[in-house]
Amino acid sequence: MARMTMIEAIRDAHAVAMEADPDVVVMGEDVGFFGGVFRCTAGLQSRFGVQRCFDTPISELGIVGTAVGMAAYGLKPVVEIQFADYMYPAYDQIVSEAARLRYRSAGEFTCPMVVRMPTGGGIFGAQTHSQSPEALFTHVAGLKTVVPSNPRDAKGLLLAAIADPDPVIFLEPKRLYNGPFDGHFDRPTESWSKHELGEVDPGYYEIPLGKAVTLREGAAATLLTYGAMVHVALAAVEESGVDVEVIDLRTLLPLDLDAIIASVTKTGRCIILHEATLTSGFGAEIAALVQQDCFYNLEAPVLRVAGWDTPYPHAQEWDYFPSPDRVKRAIAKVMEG
Amino acid sequence: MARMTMIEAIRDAHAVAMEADPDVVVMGEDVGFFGGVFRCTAGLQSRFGVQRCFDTPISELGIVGTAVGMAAYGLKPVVEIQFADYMYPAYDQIVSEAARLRYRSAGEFTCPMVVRMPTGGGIFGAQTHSQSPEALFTHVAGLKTVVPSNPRDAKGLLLAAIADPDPVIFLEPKRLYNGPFDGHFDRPTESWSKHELGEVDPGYYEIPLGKAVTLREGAAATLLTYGAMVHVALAAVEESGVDVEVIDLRTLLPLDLDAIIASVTKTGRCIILHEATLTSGFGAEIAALVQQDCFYNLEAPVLRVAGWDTPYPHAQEWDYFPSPDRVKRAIAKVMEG
Amino acid sequence: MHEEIPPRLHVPEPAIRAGDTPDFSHVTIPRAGEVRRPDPDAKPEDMRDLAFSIIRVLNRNGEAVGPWAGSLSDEALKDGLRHMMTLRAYDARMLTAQRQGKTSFYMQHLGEEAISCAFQKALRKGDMNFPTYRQAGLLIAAGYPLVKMMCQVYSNEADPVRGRQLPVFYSSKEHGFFSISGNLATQYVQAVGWAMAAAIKGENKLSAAWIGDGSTAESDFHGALVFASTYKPPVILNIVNNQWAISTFQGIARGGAGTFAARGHGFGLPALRVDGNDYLAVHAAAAWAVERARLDLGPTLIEYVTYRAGGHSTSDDPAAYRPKEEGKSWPLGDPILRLKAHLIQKGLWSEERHSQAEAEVMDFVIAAQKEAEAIGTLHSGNRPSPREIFEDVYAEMPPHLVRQRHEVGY
Amino acid sequence: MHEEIPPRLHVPEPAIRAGDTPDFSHVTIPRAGEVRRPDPDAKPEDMRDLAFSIIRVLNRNGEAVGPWAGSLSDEALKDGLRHMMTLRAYDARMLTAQRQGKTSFYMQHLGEEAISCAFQKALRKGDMNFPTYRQAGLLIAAGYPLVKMMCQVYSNEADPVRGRQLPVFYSSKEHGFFSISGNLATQYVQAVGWAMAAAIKGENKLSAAWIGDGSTAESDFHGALVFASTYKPPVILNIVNNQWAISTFQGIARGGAGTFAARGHGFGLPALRVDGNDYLAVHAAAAWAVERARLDLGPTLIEYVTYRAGGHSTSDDPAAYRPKEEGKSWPLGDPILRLKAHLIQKGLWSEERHSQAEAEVMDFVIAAQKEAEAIGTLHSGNRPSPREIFEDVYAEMPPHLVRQRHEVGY
Ligand SMILES: Cc1ncc(C[n+]2csc(CCOP(=O)(O)OP(=O)(O)O)c2C)c(N)n1
Ligand SMILES: Cc1ncc(C[n+]2csc(CCOP(=O)(O)OP(=O)(O)O)c2C)c(N)n1
Ligand SMILES: [Mg+2]
Ligand SMILES: [Mg+2]
Repeated sequence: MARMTMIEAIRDAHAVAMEADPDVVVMGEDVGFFGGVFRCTAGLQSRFGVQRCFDTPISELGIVGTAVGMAAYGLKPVVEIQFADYMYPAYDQIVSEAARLRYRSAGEFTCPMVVRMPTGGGIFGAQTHSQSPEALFTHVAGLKTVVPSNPRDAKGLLLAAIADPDPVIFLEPKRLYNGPFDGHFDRPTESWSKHELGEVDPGYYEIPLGKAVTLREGAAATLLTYGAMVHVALAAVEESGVDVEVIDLRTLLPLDLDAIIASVTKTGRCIILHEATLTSGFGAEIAALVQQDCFYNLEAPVLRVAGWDTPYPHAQEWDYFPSPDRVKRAIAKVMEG
Repeated sequence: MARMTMIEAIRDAHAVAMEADPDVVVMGEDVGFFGGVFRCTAGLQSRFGVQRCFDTPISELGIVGTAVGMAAYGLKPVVEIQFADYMYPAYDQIVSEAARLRYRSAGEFTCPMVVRMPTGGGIFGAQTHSQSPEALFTHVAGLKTVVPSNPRDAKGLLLAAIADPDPVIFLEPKRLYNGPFDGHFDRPTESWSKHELGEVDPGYYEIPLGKAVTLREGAAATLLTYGAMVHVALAAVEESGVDVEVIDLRTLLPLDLDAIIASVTKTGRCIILHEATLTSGFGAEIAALVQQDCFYNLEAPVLRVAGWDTPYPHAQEWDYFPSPDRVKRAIAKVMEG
Repeated sequence: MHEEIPPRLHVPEPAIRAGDTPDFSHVTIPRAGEVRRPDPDAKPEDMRDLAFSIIRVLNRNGEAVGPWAGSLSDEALKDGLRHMMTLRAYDARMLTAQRQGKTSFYMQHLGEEAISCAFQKALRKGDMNFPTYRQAGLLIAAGYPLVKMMCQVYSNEADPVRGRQLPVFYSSKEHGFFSISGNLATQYVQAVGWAMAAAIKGENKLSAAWIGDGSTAESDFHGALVFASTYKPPVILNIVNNQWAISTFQGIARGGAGTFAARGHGFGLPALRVDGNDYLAVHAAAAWAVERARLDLGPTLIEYVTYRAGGHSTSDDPAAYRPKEEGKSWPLGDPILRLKAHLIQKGLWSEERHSQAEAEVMDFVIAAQKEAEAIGTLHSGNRPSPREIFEDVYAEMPPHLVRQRHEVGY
Repeated sequence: MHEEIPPRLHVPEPAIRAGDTPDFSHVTIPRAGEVRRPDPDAKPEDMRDLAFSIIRVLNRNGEAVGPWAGSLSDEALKDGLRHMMTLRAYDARMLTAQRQGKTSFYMQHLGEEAISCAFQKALRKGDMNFPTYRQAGLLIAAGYPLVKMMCQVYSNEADPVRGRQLPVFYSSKEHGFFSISGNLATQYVQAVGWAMAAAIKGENKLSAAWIGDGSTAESDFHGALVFASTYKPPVILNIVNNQWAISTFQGIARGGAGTFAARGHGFGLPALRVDGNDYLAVHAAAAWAVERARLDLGPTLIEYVTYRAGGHSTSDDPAAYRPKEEGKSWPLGDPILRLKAHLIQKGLWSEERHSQAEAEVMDFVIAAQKEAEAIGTLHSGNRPSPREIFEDVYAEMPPHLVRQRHEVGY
């Protein structure tokens, strides 16, 4: 076991994958010589050569579009979009091409690739460095969407994503890169080196896509979340004193509906927490599923705590980023219901 | 009153708006000399001149991107994306620019424009002529999303959209252009000339955005839908013999939540019907809202009838397009619950 | 500074619209054989002139002249004629089938047969085309079975893509034909990526990207040229300029550029402009670009000048926006008649032999059609199962799709 | 056909990386005054050479020479020097403020001051810039108050965009400065649309699009050139080639093209290449393009050759990817020192006057900073209300936003 930040774990996953499979290639803006603006690919070019890890022109369309061609050829491209906020120029290639190639060619051409992108707020990045666009991917048949919440999962999920035969969108909560930020911006953030999940196996291991994990068992209510909000949820639950079960979904699509149903059937109450804007966010889909499959067990309406339906502001960062207090209010409310 | 198809009503809305306001300009692929592949802009170029209605290069990015600049200048561009399936190249300009310009400039620059696009299936158009991407717009703060279901609404809603000070996505169910198709593909489709809602006021009138309309009053359950599915819903309800209330949402964002709550509170049962793929479709948002706001009135889980979570096929058109039978099964199920 | 002139929006208009008499006097056509042929390793900046002329081999008398002549054997020429005749007969039958309601939609190649048929002959197994919907000649010239093509058009049970795709959206990895997307231009940049992969693996394969004149306005065209210009992979960037994009004439996409080939100059790419109705010229230009790719000299941009003689698709009637007779007065003529004349001039062919060949080809196509229709058409016979809706969305069907499939009970 | 050579991925690399000694010997710099000045109504195809050279006015001795000289009065030159000095002082203060935690982020202009400061002087009220984050000189030269700029950087209560935007994402319609987007290149095509609107209305206004060398790879760049080439509206398409895109050298975006200006040739656009560190050359080129626009002669593409002497942003340390001393050895020198030398050479300025001016400018900037900080900074003082989160999403707040705002109780 080694101590790693989430950045180191992601870097390590790349290295292990490239070591194991010569067809894994890495490209993106500033990922080559420099190793990425978040350093997630540092060292790969010098270790594996400029043909397997290189800088691209600033064209997200070009990055994903050429990756589709490479994947069709037989390579396994792992590409980085510098910030999720900049994935839109590549959205057509992701939605119309990568996601549908297997279907429209009846399996003759496939698109095994991973599109990595840092997501989420909490870094005073304002509207173009803070977005959480996961729902724009979960609505698209043919894609898988993964959001890790810690270094250990990040490495295992990324290796599983690279091994997956279909396109996987891999969303990295940038606020977690260096530590498990719990939303208390006025307190120092603990570092991963002190956190159990910062302990990462240096070898090859996969964490299966489509499996959630229960991070805190509880009987009173179920809190479903993913990414940076996992740590906000855990903090809020501790502070609330209510015995809430906290589930880290890890993969949004395919969704671990069995784990969700089992927990909500047990607790009868459910809160969904995410950073993305509320309306048509992924929480809507979860709420729709939960009320349908757990209707007769629910003792209160399923509540959603999410980002406001506005662009992400700068000065008002902490009024936007879903806070432990907002989560605690929701816990109190769902318990009343 | 005049009899119009939905195509004629949309054409008429353009003409009335261009007549009333010299700043209204129309552009898109094949919309100028030819008048659009669905003829929705036919006659505008010869009537208003090539400077106010013109053909564009095949670049949805360019169409919307230049429209943002025109709107910032003070014009009111009404642009056509030839099929909603082709809006993805323009998605960045819609989401990152049109939707956020007012916000990020604190109202100094605004983006009053309408982006029209034919949506939905039922024409054997397969995966690139059949999509219903409304949920990709309802998740984006700063946009309004409208889906008319008949000629009268189409004209009034389009005029309201053109008059609106913010960007409006106007989705036109192409299967309804010539008649109120009810999903019975094996029967002849009635034409708008025989339909009451094919009676259109030739003058200027607006139908306010954000207001739903109840097309059939009922006490047993509430069926919430929009676009082409409105007519499938009405047919299914008649055939089911159940007294279901059918509401045409007309505008998805802003959503007429009051009308929804009033109806579901009354009926205690709710079905949502749309063509778009189920997962993270707009039905998820509606279900999440309904179970939250009508929890104590619901006698059964909110059900969703939607397109399958796959690309839209060709040969299997009628196994994909939500049929009256699927709606009837849902009605039966929601009544059991 | 002079007196100011208020700006106007300059909206390009075609010389002639529906109703008027066709006029191509503005199109300057160089004499066959006139355009020089640089060595394949010549520098792009030393051949800019080639983007502003038209490489032509067949002259008015059906003779093959000039430096680009001689890339094909007599047998290859006869094969080429048969491929083009087969494509034209195939189009005719499928158009009729669509009118008869045997399928939903069709797109023909009338007048553009030489481009895809000749280009394919410059490739070899392992190379990959990323085509649009108007290059079925690539399949025919590669020997792909007509019956399979028809089964795709009919979306019947034997359709290789299981009824999922619009007619003519073929796919055959084995024949170097990438699955067609309904979204214009997206495959252009993918072709560059495919060639980048070949370069990364150091394997001697090349890709050919295809796009129409109108679609060069799309973003993917730029992405493709940027990545091709930067990494110099073995890709041939083809632009089929058939003068029209549905109802929109090529001037709207071309704008102030003299030609589409000239787009390559902004990227330092060698750019050729070729008579797309001249089977020999198309093949010679393709072979030249292929040689560059096989010598690791990087990408080549080729504009094929041709004319879309038919409607855009079965949903389109050109009479609404261009003169009916425009096609007939197209100065580059008909690709089949021109190759036929060449073969006759060479003593390899005759009028009799030709009418006989026409009959043979039509019999061949009709036989294939019978076979395909015996399996089924869009609305009758053996059709793909509704289960196919749920297959191949992912390699393994995830729980939510299993659930949805069960809901419909198949 | 020669022996085949298996393809390789050609990944462009800068001549020199961090650690090595800087070397710009590959950059060919023509002598000042050498490049011809065509009439503004000259045809694009008759001036292709201008995309492959560099228009320069100031020579080594600080003299203004050649056909592009003489576009500015003595007073205008002194204003220009003051604007550049103000921008540099402003950058210095804001960088320090960011390090002191008074704001989250900052982006400086070091070495690029001439471009935005000189360009703005060729425009007039009613014209509109669509800038990137590295053209604050447009605001300073237009007389926009420094205090307002600082309030935006501090996201304080007086921030004109209410704390919503990242520092340096200014917006001022009145000063012809379009709201900055964090998404690269998107504004480039919007500028073309704005100019199309002016053309549709027949109003004598022009727009200026701005983009960096790296961002020319984005799709919006293509969309902009396509629409500009087709409709010929009054737009000036500026490319600031400062050699770097964060850690990526310009060769990755430029690929095989000789220059970025050459991109215009594929679209039949007149393209100039200008010494971006030469205030006089920038102004002369801008004025030439402005004249074309005012005569309805359409768009002009201009590449400014300069060097990003500082880090990309406060989040970036260039030492990781390029030689520390590279900036110093940049052959085009420092724009402020070069204009200063020119003024001294003309007898309009002196070393003493200059140090005095430096002090005055710094006092002026510090005074503005005091005023701004008296209002507030990102984390202290008067900050914008959280209510601002919900305002301006729409002209009228829809019910769901009212509901959300009530939930937080403001
Ligand atoms: C992204 C996208 N936008 C628009 C369309 C609709 N469309 C289909 S074909 C076509 C015209 C294409 O013209 P061109 O590129 O010249 O090819 P041609 O049909 O002439 O071969 C258009 C606009 C589409 N399929 N995809
Ligand atoms: C669409 C998009 N992709 C990526 C980024 C991240 N990014 C910000 S600045 C930058 C480099 C831009 O370089 P260049 O265009 O040369 O401008 P310069 O910073 O040199 O002025 C990148 C990649 C972004 N802001 N937007
Ligand atoms: Mg065409
Ligand atoms: Mg740069």
